Amino acid sequence: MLTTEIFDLLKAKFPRIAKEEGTSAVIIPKELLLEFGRFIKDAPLIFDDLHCVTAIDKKEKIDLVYIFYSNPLQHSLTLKIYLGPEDPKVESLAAIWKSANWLERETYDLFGVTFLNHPDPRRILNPYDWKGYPLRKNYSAPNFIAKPKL
Amino acid sequence: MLRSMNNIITGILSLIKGLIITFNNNFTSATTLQYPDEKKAMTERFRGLIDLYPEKCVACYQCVKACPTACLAMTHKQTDEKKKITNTFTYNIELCCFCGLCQQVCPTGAIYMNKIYEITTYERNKLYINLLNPEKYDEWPHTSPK
Amino acid sequence: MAMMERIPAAGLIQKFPGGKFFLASSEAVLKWGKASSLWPMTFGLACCAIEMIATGASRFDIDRFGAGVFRASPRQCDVLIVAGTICVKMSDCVRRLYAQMPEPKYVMAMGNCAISGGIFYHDTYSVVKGTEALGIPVDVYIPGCPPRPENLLLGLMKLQEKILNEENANNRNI
Amino acid sequence: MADLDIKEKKDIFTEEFLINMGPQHPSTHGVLSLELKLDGEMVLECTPHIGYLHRSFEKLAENRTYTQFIPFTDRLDYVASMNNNLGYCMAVENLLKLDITDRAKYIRVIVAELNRIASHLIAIGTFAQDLGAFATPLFYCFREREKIVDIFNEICGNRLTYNYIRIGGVQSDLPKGIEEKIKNFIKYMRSKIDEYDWLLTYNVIFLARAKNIGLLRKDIAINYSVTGPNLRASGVKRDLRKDRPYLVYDKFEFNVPVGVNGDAWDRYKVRIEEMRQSLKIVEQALGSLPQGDPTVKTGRVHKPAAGEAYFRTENPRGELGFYIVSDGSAYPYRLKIRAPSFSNLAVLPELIKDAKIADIVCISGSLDILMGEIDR
Amino acid sequence: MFTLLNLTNMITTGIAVLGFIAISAMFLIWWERKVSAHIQTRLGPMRVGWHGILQSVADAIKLLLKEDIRPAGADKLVWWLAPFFVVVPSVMAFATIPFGKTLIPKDLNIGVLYILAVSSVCVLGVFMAGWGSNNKYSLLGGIRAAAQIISYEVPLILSMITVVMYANTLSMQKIVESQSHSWNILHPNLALAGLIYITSATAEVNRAPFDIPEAESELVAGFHTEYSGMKFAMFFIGEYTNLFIISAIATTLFFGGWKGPLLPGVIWFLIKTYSIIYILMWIRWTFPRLRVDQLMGFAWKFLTPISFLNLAIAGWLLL
Repeated sequence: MLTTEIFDLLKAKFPRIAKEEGTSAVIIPKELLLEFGRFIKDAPLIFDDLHCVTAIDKKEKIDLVYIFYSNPLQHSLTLKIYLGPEDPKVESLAAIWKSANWLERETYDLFGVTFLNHPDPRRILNPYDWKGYPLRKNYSAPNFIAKPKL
Repeated sequence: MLRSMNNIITGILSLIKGLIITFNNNFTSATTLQYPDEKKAMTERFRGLIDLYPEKCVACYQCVKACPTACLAMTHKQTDEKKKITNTFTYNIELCCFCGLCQQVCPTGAIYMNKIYEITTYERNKLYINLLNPEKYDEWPHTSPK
Repeated sequence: MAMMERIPAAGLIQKFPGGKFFLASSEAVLKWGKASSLWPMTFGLACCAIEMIATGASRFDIDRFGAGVFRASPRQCDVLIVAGTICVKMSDCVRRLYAQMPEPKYVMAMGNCAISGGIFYHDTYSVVKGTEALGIPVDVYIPGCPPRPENLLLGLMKLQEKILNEENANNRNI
Repeated sequence: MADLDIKEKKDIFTEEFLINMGPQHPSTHGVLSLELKLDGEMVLECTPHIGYLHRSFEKLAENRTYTQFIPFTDRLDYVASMNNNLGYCMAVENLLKLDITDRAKYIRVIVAELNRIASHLIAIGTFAQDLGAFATPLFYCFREREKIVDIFNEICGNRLTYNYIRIGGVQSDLPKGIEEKIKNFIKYMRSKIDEYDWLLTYNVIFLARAKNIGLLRKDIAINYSVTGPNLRASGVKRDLRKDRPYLVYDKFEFNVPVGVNGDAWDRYKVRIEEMRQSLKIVEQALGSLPQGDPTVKTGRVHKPAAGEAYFRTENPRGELGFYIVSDGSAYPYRLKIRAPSFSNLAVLPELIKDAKIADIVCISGSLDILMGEIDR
Repeated sequence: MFTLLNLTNMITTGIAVLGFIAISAMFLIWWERKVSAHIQTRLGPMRVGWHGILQSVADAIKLLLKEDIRPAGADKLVWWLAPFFVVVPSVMAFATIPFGKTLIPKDLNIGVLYILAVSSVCVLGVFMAGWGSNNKYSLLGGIRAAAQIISYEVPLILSMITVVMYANTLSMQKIVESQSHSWNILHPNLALAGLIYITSATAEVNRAPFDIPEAESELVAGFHTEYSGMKFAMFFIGEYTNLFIISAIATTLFFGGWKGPLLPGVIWFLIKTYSIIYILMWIRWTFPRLRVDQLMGFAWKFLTPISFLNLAIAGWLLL
């Protein structure tokens, strides 16, 4: 299915979603996430593969990005949720897609996005007692040596 | 019964096949390159240590800018007729990733990668190199043109 | 001779005719034994580990130097080849592995990451800047990213040379 | 029978114990740490701990120009550097909307497929090593890999970290006479793969160790977002080279080998078959290699317009995705690497049903994980 | 009577045996490295002596000089004794191995029984090492070793009994004498026994493909994970001495012992023994390792019934 077709289908079901400027991503409000996830997992869209979860720190907001892929229909979808920079919280998708478990842990580890009802809400890449969220733009570490700029 | 017998026989045959493979390899000549006695010639594009033709360098800083690890550092002095010559040019092997980006951006071909690959040392400070020094790599065996 | 002084009867042997010669030559034999049988640890951290295996494999064959017995247990190793980037999470582990090795033990820093953090020196928050930053003394530095297997073999030979010429290293004795 | 079991459990006091496998363990392929809960030889629970090689590539990328980051992609999945270069460069080219020449596309296919073979060779060798075939199959695999490394050494001048594929093409054209060497290698490699079949694939001990171990069902694999040979071994025919052909993969004829049961042996077998297919692709690509300039002239500094691109390529370990967000400057604003091994490892706790310690080693070996790209 | 002559005789025999063990173990270690190297199309030790012949000497010197670490939580006495329990029985087993017509330390009339009794003690040492180290990997290795060695003892003994039945004696020397006309291995009944013997003996000394107690890729180094220096060397020597002994017994029981034309008996004996060792090495460097339950299943479900069957057939034939 083409991206526009997917979007039209989703728009009919969830009127509050929008399309992001410049990209083909779909933006949804964060409270819709679980419902949205359950909808796209089943027919007619069958996004059976949550391919990637990540975040982008845009200073004034944090974009949470989900990339879905459908094996039988071979189409993909990029989903975005805008979160506030202070203590971002969102529902976990781990109950629907198992792959979300580790991907969300990673996002929590690096960006500090808290996933509610996550089965294993620990850090994953950094040591369990690590302080701060390294991929935030305002992060600073004690042993951080910046490359000299020319 | 017949099937299990068959299984046993194919099993034993597979083991014997494996033994034949290793036995054959036992008598093929070794592929070993006996390193300190035999050495392989490095290929034409081999990326060894960074080297410099000081006379060709125009101090354009392209290599320093291109370096992903900041292992090159350079200062220059301005001679009268708008010509720049390098004053210092240091190379820190410790940080180098041998990617060849500096070699590629150099407009005059002054900076290049030589064929030295046997670079082992007891002291770390030997890895901090003044590229303008003509005897900089004398400690390590090499065949590249000087 | 320092190594010999630890042997209980060394003083007595020295008094006999030819005793000194005997001690000196036996020390040479001991050093030769130490140098010719350096068993590395099966310990790969990152990219350099692949080159370490390649050094052990048929083409370069580190076993020719008697160093082909890769032991997985630190108790039975002589050389710790730090092959790769040491990260903060891993640093305690590397330190413990070094502590678990019995004396005399040697460390080879293979690759720029193990020497100084290398390519990951700048702009990273989770990389330790080299083996020495962990407090582990390094005997031989093998730069490269990753070093060619020949370079690792040369490093091994340099380490052997160092052991053979060892005078009295106070921290590394029998 | 049932009450006998209960009685035994009451009378004999047994205790589970925890064992830490790794980060330094001969068969965890680097610095993976597995926390195993054991009941004798039986594994009850398995918790992977990762991050021992977390080198913060994604933070680094924010301070490197687009070209400067290519050497770093080499160190991600360090046994398949060419494929990583390829994935990253294609993502950046997508962002730049840059077209490359035909010759460059063919050269990229050749080097990527050769590197796929090299990577699978290591996977097979270490898998056999994990099963206890001490060193011999591994060293055979490395012997063959050295030939590929020699070819790469001639093409780009390095053994492991190639930095050959660049934005807008490749570092430089193929050197003279390399085609002949690659053709010789293909011939040599074909006979060697048959040899592996004799030595390992149908060996009765090997079969006993790997068959029906670590069964990965199709639906679980998809749910965990497992990709690459591991997914195909479970019977899902998903290969980006076929499904969404990038470069010139649509011009070549090759099969996508698929497994039946999704056990460790199938995963191994899919890799063996993929090597054969890769040889086929390289042969075809060499046969129809167009002439011309392999590089497109681009500026030294790439400044893509603000926007984002997500591009996936088929890596030897699965689908490698680069998600690049640009703000219009010479540095990526955010770069996310979707590493295939990361998801492939996440499925490990699902595979350990009724496994013994020896099986854990077998399963983790058959998944062919690589810590460099999991921890990034 | 315990005369002085007897004593000197004992001492010289002891020294000869010990010297032979040391040299043989060192040679075997070097040889194994060479064999594995050539199978892997490489060269193996090359740089000390001719083709690295002195490699094992260097290894031995180095292991002697190594620091001996005792883990803090180790069971001190058990930890200390374990290596001796591995080495001493294998040395004792030499007592009844006939190297030649007269070249036998002591031709006991219960030779086979003696060897079986003595070599069973080894497992105790392995288990003690596993237990005493206070290391989980070692413990697993120890448990595996105990289970494995005891299981494989059954087919091993049954196959040896078949030979004893045919030869009608327990003395090693007389078993050799009974093969004056043809080797036991040429007899179909005993050939099967011989195969069973070699298989279970390989398992008995923990060699690949039955090396699960050490299982480098699973248990790091198995029961000797925590041992360093000289104690580790003792395990090493014990392993290779055991390898020599099982091959020597196989030679004696199935391949006609020291009997052979032209050359002196001892040469024939060594040639045969080292050929068997070579085959075991060849097998080791070819096959993957079995899993622990498959290993036990193989012993109890396959080897033991077959050897019982074989024994029954032998009894029926001899009747």
